[in-house]
Amino acid sequence: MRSVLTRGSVVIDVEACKGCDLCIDACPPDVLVMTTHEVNTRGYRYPLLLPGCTGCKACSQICPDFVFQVYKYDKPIEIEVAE
Amino acid sequence: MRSVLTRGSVVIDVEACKGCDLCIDACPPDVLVMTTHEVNTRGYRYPLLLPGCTGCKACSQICPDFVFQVYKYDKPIEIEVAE
Amino acid sequence: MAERELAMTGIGGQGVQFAAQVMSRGAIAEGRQVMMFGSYGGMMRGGNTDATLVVADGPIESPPTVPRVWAAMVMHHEYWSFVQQQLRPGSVVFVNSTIFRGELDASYQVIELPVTDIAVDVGNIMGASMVMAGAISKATGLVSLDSLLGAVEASLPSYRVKHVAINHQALRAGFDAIDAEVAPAWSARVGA
Amino acid sequence: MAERELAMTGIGGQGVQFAAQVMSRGAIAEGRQVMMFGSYGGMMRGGNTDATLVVADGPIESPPTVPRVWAAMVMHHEYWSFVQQQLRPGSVVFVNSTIFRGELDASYQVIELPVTDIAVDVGNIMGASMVMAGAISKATGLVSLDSLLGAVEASLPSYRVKHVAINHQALRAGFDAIDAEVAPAWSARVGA
Amino acid sequence: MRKIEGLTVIPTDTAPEHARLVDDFTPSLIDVGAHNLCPGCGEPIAMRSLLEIVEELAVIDRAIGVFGIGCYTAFSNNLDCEVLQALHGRAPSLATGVKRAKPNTLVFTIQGDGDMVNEGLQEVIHAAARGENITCVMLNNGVFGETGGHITAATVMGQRTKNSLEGRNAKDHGYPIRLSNLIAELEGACYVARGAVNTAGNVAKTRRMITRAFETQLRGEGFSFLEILTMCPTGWFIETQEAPDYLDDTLAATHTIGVVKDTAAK
Amino acid sequence: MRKIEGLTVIPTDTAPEHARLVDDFTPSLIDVGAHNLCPGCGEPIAMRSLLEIVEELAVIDRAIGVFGIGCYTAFSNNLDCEVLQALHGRAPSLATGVKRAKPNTLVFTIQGDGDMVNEGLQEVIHAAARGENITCVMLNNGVFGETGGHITAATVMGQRTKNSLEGRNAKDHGYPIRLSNLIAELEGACYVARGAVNTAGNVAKTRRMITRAFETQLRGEGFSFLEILTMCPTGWFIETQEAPDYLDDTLAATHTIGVVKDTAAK
Amino acid sequence: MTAQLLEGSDAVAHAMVAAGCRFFAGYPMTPFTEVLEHMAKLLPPVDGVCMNAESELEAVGMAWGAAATGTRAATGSTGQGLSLMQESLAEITLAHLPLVVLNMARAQGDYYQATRGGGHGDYRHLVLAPMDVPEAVELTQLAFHLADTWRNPVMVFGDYYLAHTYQSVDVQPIDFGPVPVKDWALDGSSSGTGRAKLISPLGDFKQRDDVGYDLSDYYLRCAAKTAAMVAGVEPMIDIGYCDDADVVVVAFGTAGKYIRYTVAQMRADGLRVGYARPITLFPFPSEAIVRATAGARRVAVYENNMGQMVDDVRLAVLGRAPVDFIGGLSLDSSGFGIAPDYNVDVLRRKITAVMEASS
Amino acid sequence: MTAQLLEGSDAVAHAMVAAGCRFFAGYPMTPFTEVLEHMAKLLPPVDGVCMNAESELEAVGMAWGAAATGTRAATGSTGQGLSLMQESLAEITLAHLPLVVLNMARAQGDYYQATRGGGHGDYRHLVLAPMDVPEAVELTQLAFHLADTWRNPVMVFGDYYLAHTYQSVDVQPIDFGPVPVKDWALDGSSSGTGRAKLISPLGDFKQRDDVGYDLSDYYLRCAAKTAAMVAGVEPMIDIGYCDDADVVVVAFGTAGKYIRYTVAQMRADGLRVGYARPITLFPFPSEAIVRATAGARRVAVYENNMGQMVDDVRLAVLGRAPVDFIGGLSLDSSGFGIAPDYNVDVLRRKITAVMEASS
Ligand SMILES: Cc1ncc(C[n+]2csc(CCOP(=O)(O)OP(=O)(O)O)c2C)c(N)n1
Ligand SMILES: Cc1ncc(C[n+]2csc(CCOP(=O)(O)OP(=O)(O)O)c2C)c(N)n1
Ligand code: SF4
Ligand code: SF4
Ligand code: SF4
Ligand code: SF4
Ligand code: SF4
Ligand code: SF4
Ligand SMILES: [Mg+2]
Ligand SMILES: [Mg+2]
Repeated sequence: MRSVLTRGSVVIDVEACKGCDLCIDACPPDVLVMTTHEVNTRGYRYPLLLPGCTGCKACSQICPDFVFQVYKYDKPIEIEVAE
Repeated sequence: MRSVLTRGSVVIDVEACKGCDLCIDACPPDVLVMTTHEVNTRGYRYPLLLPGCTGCKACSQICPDFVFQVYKYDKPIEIEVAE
Repeated sequence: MAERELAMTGIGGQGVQFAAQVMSRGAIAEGRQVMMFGSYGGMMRGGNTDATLVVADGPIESPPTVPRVWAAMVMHHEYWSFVQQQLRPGSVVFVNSTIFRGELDASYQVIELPVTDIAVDVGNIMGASMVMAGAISKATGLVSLDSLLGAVEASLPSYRVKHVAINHQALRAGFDAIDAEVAPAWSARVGA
Repeated sequence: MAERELAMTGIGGQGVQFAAQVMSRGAIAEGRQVMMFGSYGGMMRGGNTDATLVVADGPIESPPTVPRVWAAMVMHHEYWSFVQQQLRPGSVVFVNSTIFRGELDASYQVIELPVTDIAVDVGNIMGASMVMAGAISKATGLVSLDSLLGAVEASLPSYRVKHVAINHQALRAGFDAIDAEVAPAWSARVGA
Repeated sequence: MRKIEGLTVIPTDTAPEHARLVDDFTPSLIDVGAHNLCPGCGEPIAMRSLLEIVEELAVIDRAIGVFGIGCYTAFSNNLDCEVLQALHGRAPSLATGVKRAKPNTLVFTIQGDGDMVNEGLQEVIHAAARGENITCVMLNNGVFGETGGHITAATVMGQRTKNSLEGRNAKDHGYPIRLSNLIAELEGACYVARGAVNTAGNVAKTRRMITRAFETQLRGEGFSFLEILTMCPTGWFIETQEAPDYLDDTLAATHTIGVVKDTAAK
Repeated sequence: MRKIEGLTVIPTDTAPEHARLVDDFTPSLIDVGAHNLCPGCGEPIAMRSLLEIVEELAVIDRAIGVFGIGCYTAFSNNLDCEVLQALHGRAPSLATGVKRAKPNTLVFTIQGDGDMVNEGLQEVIHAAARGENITCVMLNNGVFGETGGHITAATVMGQRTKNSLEGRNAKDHGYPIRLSNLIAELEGACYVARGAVNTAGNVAKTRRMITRAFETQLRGEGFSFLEILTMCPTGWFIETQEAPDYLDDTLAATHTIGVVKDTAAK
Repeated sequence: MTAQLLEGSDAVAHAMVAAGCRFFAGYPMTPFTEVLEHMAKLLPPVDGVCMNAESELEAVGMAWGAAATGTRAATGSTGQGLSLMQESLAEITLAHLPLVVLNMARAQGDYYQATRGGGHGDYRHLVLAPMDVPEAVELTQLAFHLADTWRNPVMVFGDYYLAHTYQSVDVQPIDFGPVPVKDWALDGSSSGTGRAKLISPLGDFKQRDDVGYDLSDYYLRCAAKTAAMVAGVEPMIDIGYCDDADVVVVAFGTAGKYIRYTVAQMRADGLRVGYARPITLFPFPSEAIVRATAGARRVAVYENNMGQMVDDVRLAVLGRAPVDFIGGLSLDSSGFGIAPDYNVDVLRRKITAVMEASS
Repeated sequence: MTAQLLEGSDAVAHAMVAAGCRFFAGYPMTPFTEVLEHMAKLLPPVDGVCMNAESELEAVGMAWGAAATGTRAATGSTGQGLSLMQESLAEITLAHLPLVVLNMARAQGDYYQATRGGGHGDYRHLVLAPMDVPEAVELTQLAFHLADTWRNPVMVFGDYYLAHTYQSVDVQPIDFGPVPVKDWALDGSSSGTGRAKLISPLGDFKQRDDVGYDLSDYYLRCAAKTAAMVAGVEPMIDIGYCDDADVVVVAFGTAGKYIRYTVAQMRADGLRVGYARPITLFPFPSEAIVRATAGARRVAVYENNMGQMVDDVRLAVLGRAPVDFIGGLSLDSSGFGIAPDYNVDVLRRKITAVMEASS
């Protein structure tokens, strides 16, 4: 187990996603990953959020389909992750 | 009496002239002068040739109305002018 | 409704268009309605310059160009054939005798005047048409002399206002050169 | 002159347009004349994709879209209502039973086949429409299997030629999945 | 916490507690977020930035957008900002009419490279030469995206398009026009810059350029011009993931990113 | 010898004896010398130079001139050179069609600043960007001469025209476009120069530029562009005698005379 | 009255300003040029804007933009210039914007273009054709009223004579009554309110879900709007001496003035001839033509072109009487070949020939 | 025969090349785009030139230039694009140049523009309207023949369906017989000979003295040339079942194909209805329409617009029978709202209504 400092989080509108991957590279701490099998009803893969989001808005700013809502925690939280 | 060396001459199509004066300034040896009273049938003043033409073609090259024909003497001639 | 058609012809430099404007404005000042269509061949000197002037007591029925005219003002013979076709027996024809060379049908009421000479005398070579306008005023009363005098300034481009005086002289000279109203414009019912 | 109209409907990704082209070229190879009009809603995945295919022994009289069809190929129910309106009693309806959910009028001659499953079996998910084309060949003889096989390559974009084999497999699989010519296209005189 | 595909995944279907919203799904000046532009298209990204800056500058009640014709036209009836839809290539003249008739407005055009460098090249150059106090924005993806990816006068050498599949070559298609650089030559042009939306960093940089361009107009200095390089995976015939790098390697190699001219800066 | 107005005047009504003709009235490629352009107009001077160079280069049997619409159009049905008359502003596209269909021809356009910088700005810029192997010639007098001397996009600041009688000012009319300099920015443009016909010296200099421009095309290098400043006393509302100096002081002060670009020279 | 001597183009410019026109954009072309020059002089003093556009395409675009702000705007040109504007003239109609377009034509060869629309699609413009300067002063002002009333472009179809003839006129603003408020006009103030305005030739509905413009729906509504306009606009015509006329001559614009004059002269000579002069070319005064020609043995159409309005006359008369085309292309060679060549004597001969055929 | 499956735009491109077209210039616009793409592929291999013009104005200009060299050239577009070309399309006609113009229209709203000419003046283009791909292959080749024969632009009027329908066709060059030698074509060789060639919309006479172009003379000669062309071109029409028909339905292009099909079905059901499908929209086959409708109680016109060709039908029938307009604007909302929406059942209902009115 290790704990990851997480300053922010996002809400992902999975159905709006068109699976373009732009958010993945855009995310500075690299906490967005695309699904590999799961697709939305239109058949697109979509991003998942891992611990460590900083609430930097890079994803929401670059997503062509307005899939993200970005939040900042009032104070950072620690999230436990299994190695 | 003084004599003026004259290397060339021009034929002036008086009726074609529109009296713009461009040839007057263009003539290097300054041997073209506009009439002061005489006008052609369309009412335009036109140029007269004085001794000393060099046959340089400046007038024919700048005349917008193609009024000049320029000649060069086989050998320069002297023309007597009264002071 | 009486309409008086005056055909004018001359060559560039005689001031025909200017005269047409002065007469038009003069007539308007007298409460009449006016139509004037001028045509001139390009910018070249000595080109043709014509004008058709129609003066009426009411709305103008005449189109810009008319087949027959009540009177004509002939400043030069060069391009006058078109005007000639518009003349009919009885038409009053004012001729610039200084310059005009040509046949004049006996059936016209011809009034000859050396307007170019007169203009030169009053020292205004360009004023030949003004002289003629004055003459027409006296001979027909189409437009009164006062109205013509009053119309000069408005017809000159701003940078030419200094020329008002000499044009007034020309008008007066023409007016004085005719002794009587020989062809009244507004008594009988002539023309269409 | 007999004309056989086949209405095709499905969603993006099922290869409906490709199948329409293969059947068209196959029919041409057999000396028949063909008209094919496809329509698809934009670039988005899962969008509708329809096609009208008309095969005839002579010049095509049918316009690009027809009111009644001899047969239909229904790969998906999402947008099939338009095709439904073109069916009439006796129409032969080929249905992709793996996916299709909907009402089928008893008056139709329905032929159900799990073409998507079959396509997956032959390892060619995109080949469902090819499977169906093979089935239609066997069941109606609209176009012979050989002609279909021969038409595959010309219907593939150059950079896809390597896919010829798997499409041939799909066609054969569909052909074999039907045991007899239950609705001959060219015997009786059906449809206008 | 739940595990998806073997990863510790944060639930992202509802808003987290003890947290404040810092960026919403759709910018408030866009009515409906859903649109039918392609996956990975750069144009919605540029639209978002532009409209957010209009809000930031607090000039929304004076803002009028004049749209050209291209894929971006999908947004012209989808904004909570007044829109005047122009014909293909004609936006700068319409914007001129609007601005001259209503000088207190903030007027900007949204055009593509096809719209501005092909069909309407003359319009934008004349507007710039006049020093028209408007902001013209070009979304440059080097292709006619809407018609299916055809070559434009901005397509760079070697770029593959539907009608230059072997890449643009000088003999058949000539050379690309670097419009920002051309506009910058004109006395009437006060602010000229070229940005891009292929990376988060470039988006941020581009937002600063947008701000400067609008400020130039608001100060009444004269013509401001903004070129934004956008991804068009469809028209480039590549995968959406490859688009950001492709933009750097091709478009941006000819249409260099950066401020080209800023008279106020001097 | 006779005396006229007190001067010794050489008779000029007939050819002198013992002399050879070195320059005829009308250049041989102009059918009729008489034309109805204004006194002191610079355009006939430019036409003469152009046509004489075509002859000098001995390419007359391949030459095709494509004319725009302006006062110079008076020459389009008056040449012993094949002419394709274009609409106002469209000459570069027609020239492109001619050249692409018949690559062995020498194709040049004759346009004015109104034709080229106003109505057809986009045509010439696109042709230049394509590196079209033609020569476009602009007779620049800074006005629409034919319509009576109205302002164009090339009219210089302060210049008086019929609709800028107080002189061009930035607020109402914006700034002039220096087309040669703009064209020179384009990769496809190989030779770009600006001459004038207001003095015998400038005419000579311009003739050398014309030669270079045509040579560029004949060598198949690409787009060549020639701007020639011409007098328009009528549109400038000045006397014909004042025109040459007025050209130096106004037009040439903004549209600088000289070779702007020559890729072959490098 | 304080009449003054004004050249037609000057009078039209004065009329536009009197009608409240505050934006004008144009590009010089004879005989339209003078209108542009006069507007450049008249607008600034009344805080109006006159743009010397760099081309006709840009002129119509600028006018389009100004019109979208609710400003009374106009543009125009001649022949070639108007042809260049066709795309914009077609689409600005779909954008439902009021715009006045001056066609200072040369002769009458652009009747089809004006009445059918030279652009693509089914749009229509209202077209007014004055016969002389005083009528132009009236119709030009009416044009702005109609444009605002129907949110549709209105064309004033003049010619070389209208532009260049001087006449004594007294230009006063005419009150044609109220027009709808321009609640659609753009000024930025509706931005950010949740109902920001949209002006577009592609549709007037804001997007719902991910469906964008719906052209199939919008074009139908545009067609309906056009139909309503055509039904709502009273066609105008000037008719004279038709009651007992054996022959009725139809002509418009300056040609109409010549025909009026000629017919009046023939009447004075006791000939049973009448004239009908359509003032609105679109909508075409078909019913009035039907009535005016009800008793005629023959109908003659004079226009200075190869026969265009004659279609509309035939569509009105529809075989009830023979319709002879007595017009033709006739240009004045002195007027640079662009002014129509009218001659009352020639017209009289043409009409007489028709009368002979009719008896 | 070696028939192949070709999309309409591809077939038209093949037909152009078969007809000897060696220069094409265009600018993308649906549904014209594909023609441009196909020409870009087909021309280089035959040493032809296909230009991706930067705009429609430049496209028509390039085609104009190529046509002037005697090369068989073509251009085209759709709706907006063709409107932009109107100035050039009008004037290239005065320049007497052969040019083929493809109007890959969306629906049928551009009938007026095509047949009256959307540009200024009295010019006319020949207009051919194929009903399907095979006919398009024929008419496209005929277009080049007619263009060269009459030195006049010829338009091929297609639509969305023509462009996008695949059909089995065998494109072979068709021999329409000889065309006049192009002794007017430019290549520079006449320069310096004392009689250098001139191609100009302003006139074809070289200057005499200091008189330049004489428009008043030239425009008259152009009008005469147009009249000769109209007299010389045989109007084409496809007529079916008209002899004993109570109702004759007139329609063109794809709509014509739908009407043919519908009428054939109604005939099969014993209904006395016929159809007339103009193939040349200009010159319009008026006499043939008169003959085809001689016995009809009513005539119906179907077009996918607000009523344009109906004018020409009424001008032909001229009141001898009522002419009902049964068309209207109807666009397919799936096809981006630009494809006409045709439905045989709907057409049948419309025709049936007319038949009821006729009895
Ligand atoms: C006059 C005209 N010609 C052609 C078209 C067809 N057309 C629509 S969008 C477009 C290209 C748009 O390219 P661009 O402006 O770069 O926008 P993008 O699609 O790349 O975002 C074209 C040619 C049109 N609408 N109008
Ligand atoms: C489409 C179009 N618009 C306007 C005109 C009217 N027009 C004729 S010449 C000209 C201006 C020509 O100016 P320029 O090219 O500079 O030639 P210049 O007369 O100065 O020699 C104009 C506007 C036209 N012929 N065509
Ligand atoms: S950027 Fe947006 S659309 Fe693209 S994958 Fe990420 S969430 Fe989906
Ligand atoms: S807000 Fe920043 S850190 Fe968080 S997911 Fe988005 S890009 Fe990554
Ligand atoms: S330049 Fe020519 S036109 Fe001018 S004055 Fe001299 S001769 Fe006469
Ligand atoms: S040739 Fe030279 S020197 Fe002789 S007149 Fe002409 S300009 Fe003067
Ligand atoms: S085609 Fe290109 S520009 Fe258009 S939506 Fe798709 S990706 Fe965006
Ligand atoms: S107006 Fe100017 S350009 Fe035209 S002819 Fe006169 S001087 Fe020459
Ligand atoms: Mg683009
Ligand atoms: Mg000029």
